[in-house]
Amino acid sequence: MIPLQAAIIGLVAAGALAVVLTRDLVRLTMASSLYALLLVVLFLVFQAPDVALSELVVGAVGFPLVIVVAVVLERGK
Amino acid sequence: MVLVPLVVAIPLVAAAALTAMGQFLGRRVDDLTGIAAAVATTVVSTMLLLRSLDHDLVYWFGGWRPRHGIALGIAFDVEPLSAGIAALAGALMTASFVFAWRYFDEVGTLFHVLMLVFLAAMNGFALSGDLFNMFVFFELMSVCAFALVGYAIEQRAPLQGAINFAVTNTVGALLLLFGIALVYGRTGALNLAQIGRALDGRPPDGLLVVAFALLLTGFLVKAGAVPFHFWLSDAYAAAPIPVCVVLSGVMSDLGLHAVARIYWPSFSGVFAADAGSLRAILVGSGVLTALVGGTMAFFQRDLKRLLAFVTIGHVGIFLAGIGLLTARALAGTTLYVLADGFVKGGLFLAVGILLRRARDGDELRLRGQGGVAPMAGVAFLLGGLGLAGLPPFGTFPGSALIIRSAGDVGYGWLPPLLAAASILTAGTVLRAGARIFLGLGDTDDPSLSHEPPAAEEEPAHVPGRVSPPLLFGPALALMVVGLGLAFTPGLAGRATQWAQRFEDRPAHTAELLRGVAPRPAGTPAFHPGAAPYVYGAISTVGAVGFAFFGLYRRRLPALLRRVPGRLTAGPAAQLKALHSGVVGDYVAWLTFGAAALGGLLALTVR
Amino acid sequence: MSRGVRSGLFLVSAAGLTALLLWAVADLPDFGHYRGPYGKVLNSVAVGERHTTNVVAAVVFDYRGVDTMGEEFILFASVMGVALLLRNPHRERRQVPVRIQSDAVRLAGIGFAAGLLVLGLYVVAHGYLTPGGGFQGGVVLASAFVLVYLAGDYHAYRSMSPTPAIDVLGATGAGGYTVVGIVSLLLGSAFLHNFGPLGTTGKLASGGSIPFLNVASALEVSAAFVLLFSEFLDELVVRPKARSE
Amino acid sequence: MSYLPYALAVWIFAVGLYGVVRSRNLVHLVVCLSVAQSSTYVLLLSIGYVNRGTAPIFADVPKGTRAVDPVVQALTLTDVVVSVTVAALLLALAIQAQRHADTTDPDELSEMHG
Repeated sequence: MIPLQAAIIGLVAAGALAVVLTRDLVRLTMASSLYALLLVVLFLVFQAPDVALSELVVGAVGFPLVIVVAVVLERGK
Repeated sequence: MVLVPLVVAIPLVAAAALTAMGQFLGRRVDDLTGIAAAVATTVVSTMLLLRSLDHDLVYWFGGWRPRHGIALGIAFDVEPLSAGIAALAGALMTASFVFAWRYFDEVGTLFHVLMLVFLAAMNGFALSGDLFNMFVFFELMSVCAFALVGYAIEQRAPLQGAINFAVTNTVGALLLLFGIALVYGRTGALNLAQIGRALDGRPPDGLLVVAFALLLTGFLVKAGAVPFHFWLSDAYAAAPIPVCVVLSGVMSDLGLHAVARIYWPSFSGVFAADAGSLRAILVGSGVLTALVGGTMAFFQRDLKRLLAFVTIGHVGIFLAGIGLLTARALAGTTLYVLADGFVKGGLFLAVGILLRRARDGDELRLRGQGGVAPMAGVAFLLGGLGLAGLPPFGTFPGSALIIRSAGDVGYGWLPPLLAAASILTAGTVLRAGARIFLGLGDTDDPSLSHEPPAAEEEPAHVPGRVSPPLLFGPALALMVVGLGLAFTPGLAGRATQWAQRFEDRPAHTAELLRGVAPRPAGTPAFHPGAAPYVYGAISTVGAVGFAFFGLYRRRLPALLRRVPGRLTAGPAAQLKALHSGVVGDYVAWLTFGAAALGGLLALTVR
Repeated sequence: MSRGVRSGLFLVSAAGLTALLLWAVADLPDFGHYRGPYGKVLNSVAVGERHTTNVVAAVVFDYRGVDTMGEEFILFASVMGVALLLRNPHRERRQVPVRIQSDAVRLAGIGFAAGLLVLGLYVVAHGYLTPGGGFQGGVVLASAFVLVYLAGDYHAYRSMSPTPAIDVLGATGAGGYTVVGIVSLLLGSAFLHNFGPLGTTGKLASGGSIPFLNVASALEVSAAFVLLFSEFLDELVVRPKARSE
Repeated sequence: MSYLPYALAVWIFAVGLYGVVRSRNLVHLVVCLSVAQSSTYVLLLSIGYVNRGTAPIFADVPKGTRAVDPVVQALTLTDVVVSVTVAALLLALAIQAQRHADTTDPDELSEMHG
């Protein structure tokens, strides 16, 4: 265990909590994409570049997807 | 041998081809492709069953045979019990496609494509000998089924059913994967036999206990055992009939089969000393599931939801059967699952006939209206008797094996409880049949759950009536196969032999990892003796009696009616209230079940 | 159940489950001291046997290729499922306003899209040499299409991604993966058995049939994501809000 | 300290599940579900990690270099795809819930019960 690993582990732990506690949809999308980026860093630290790249592209794609849906839903109200 | 991958490849290629070319070909191509692919897959599964009678067919994908006992690739491990369930999946899928002729024109090829991928997923899940590969097929089943359940998306019930199904099963899959990761961390293996060998020789510790509990939880969520069952009644009640046939007839049972598939090769060694407590836990939750399912079925008037709870009730019976942890009970459970799958499929199709002809699926509103489809009434009668286990038909050989096995391990109290459960489920089906087709019973019964909305099952644009053979054929064919399966000569004995091979861990490990053929074993003869006939007769007579109780309960003399009524009203209302339809509640129960299962195992395993 | 009762049940159960999980992970090998045989063996043999420098890719497309076939079809089925769930039987359409963006935005968007296209192709092509591969590259390729939407207008996006054609591409990808497996069967070996020359380690044309599977999954993944986007964007752009029931 | 990455996985799982149970909005529920699923990525990758090991990619490294477990990475890749697909399906259902049931609160979607 090196300090870098401990630090990113702490950040991911906090990020997960932040996502779950966010109720506002626009903030939720921001929080979840930030969380995805934290995971990318964690995976790189864990020597898993393939998984990191996967998470990166999914995060980059999932982010707008969630926005789109959130907007549709908000508009429907 | 070359046939093994085809049970997955045929439906997948058919699905892809249908997607690519379906839009350029004429109409009916989707129906014909679906039927042809399902029939071909069923034939292949049956051939696999026949070829694996004496030894397992172990198929290493990519040709990656194990080196020095270490599996590099993924194996399908085909033996008769699993191949039988794969064949059941194919046969039910065929019946569904025939029944669904012109049913789903509105959505083009989408329905057929999803059903075909679903079939491939069930076959892969039934046959895979690799823990993570099972997870992949588990998820493939899920993804197809979520969408299929939500087919009638403009109504609220399918929305609720699909959402509850998707969320709970995803959480279940998550627990399953957590367990897989723990097992991999301990053994460095994913092949089931290799895991078993790696775990040998050390007593179980916290990791193994929890990992096994998590794997069990994942599979029991799919099967719908209490308290993981809540999603099932919502999903099956909302799915289109052709989907229900497959979900209820085989997918639930696959979850239980998976429990046996992982327990015997991987965990039966390390938990050998704790088999007693494991048996108590599994049989206990099985009995609970059977009684909850049967009781809830009684309170339904929506026929699809009624059959959904019947499914849960029978899942409980099977869980108790597999949980006895004997070869005889495993053989019995598998035979029971096969016959029962055909019978439940036939019953759902009978409801589908009513939905098409009478445009309703509500027991009370349909009272005396069964004349529009008398053949569906025949299916109801046969189905009710089949569920009850009327000797010597249908499910009888299976239940006979379970009854005898319960005696073998000192669980003499189990058969009466299982008989009670089948009285509840079969009696309820007979009640519905008698009310609809014979016009018996009261026109109203306030203790039954809410009135379902008028059916919109049939797409409005289906022109005219479907020709009777297409409408009635599948239901009756399933019933005949289900009830007739019992007459295969020597079936109970052969099945016991296969189950013994299934449970012989050292021989199985040697066969899988080193290619050593098992020693040929003699077929034990099975004479059911008198007890199973007595239980079969009791549950049949009991089911008929219970059906009349359900029909004329309110005409009983006041004394007989009031006191028990008052005693049971409260608990019944509470039990019904638990099935709240809210997904948050269901996930809370799922968490509770996982914790309880893990806690019980932790407390009892040494 | 009331929300209070539900929360109570959940908190008690989750506390128990969490305790069990913490108990279980304590018995795992210490972090960083993993010694499991499976990965170790593959790390030592895969490069020599498969001439691919990325062992993860060798596991994904060869040793555990069936998992990946399942994965491709999970994606395939979910796209079909989303199409089923979001289908529009009543043909509700409304006029889509043509969105006029400044020429500079368009130009930048198209430039970026072209860049993403190249990047995606690169990630796909080198998947079995360096990190990346069919899945990651496929998603990047799909996002190039989406950029066209963001920078330009809906019509341009839809004319570039007509659903039937993309359907065919996706089905070819997913079906193609299976067909490669069947070709192995026809050649007399096991399903998905690697065939073709293994080539020189570290070169693009290496790894036997792995490149075929890689391209097949890239096709399926990019088609799947384009379709997913189209379905959801249709919700946003084409459909009116709630139907009057 | 060597326990920390595993504890992180358990923490993410518990937090995500809490979000699922308490959620009042389907979009939020889907996001929480994918958070919970990310716990399995963390668990798998931490199990396969080897101190001072490189990624299992042997392009420019001498033969015999110590590397982390490649299998868990392959499993995680599959898991990521599964997570995306389930999220996509649930979001489609969320859109239809808004359209046909006029709500995105999972607590208000209970049509059938009892």
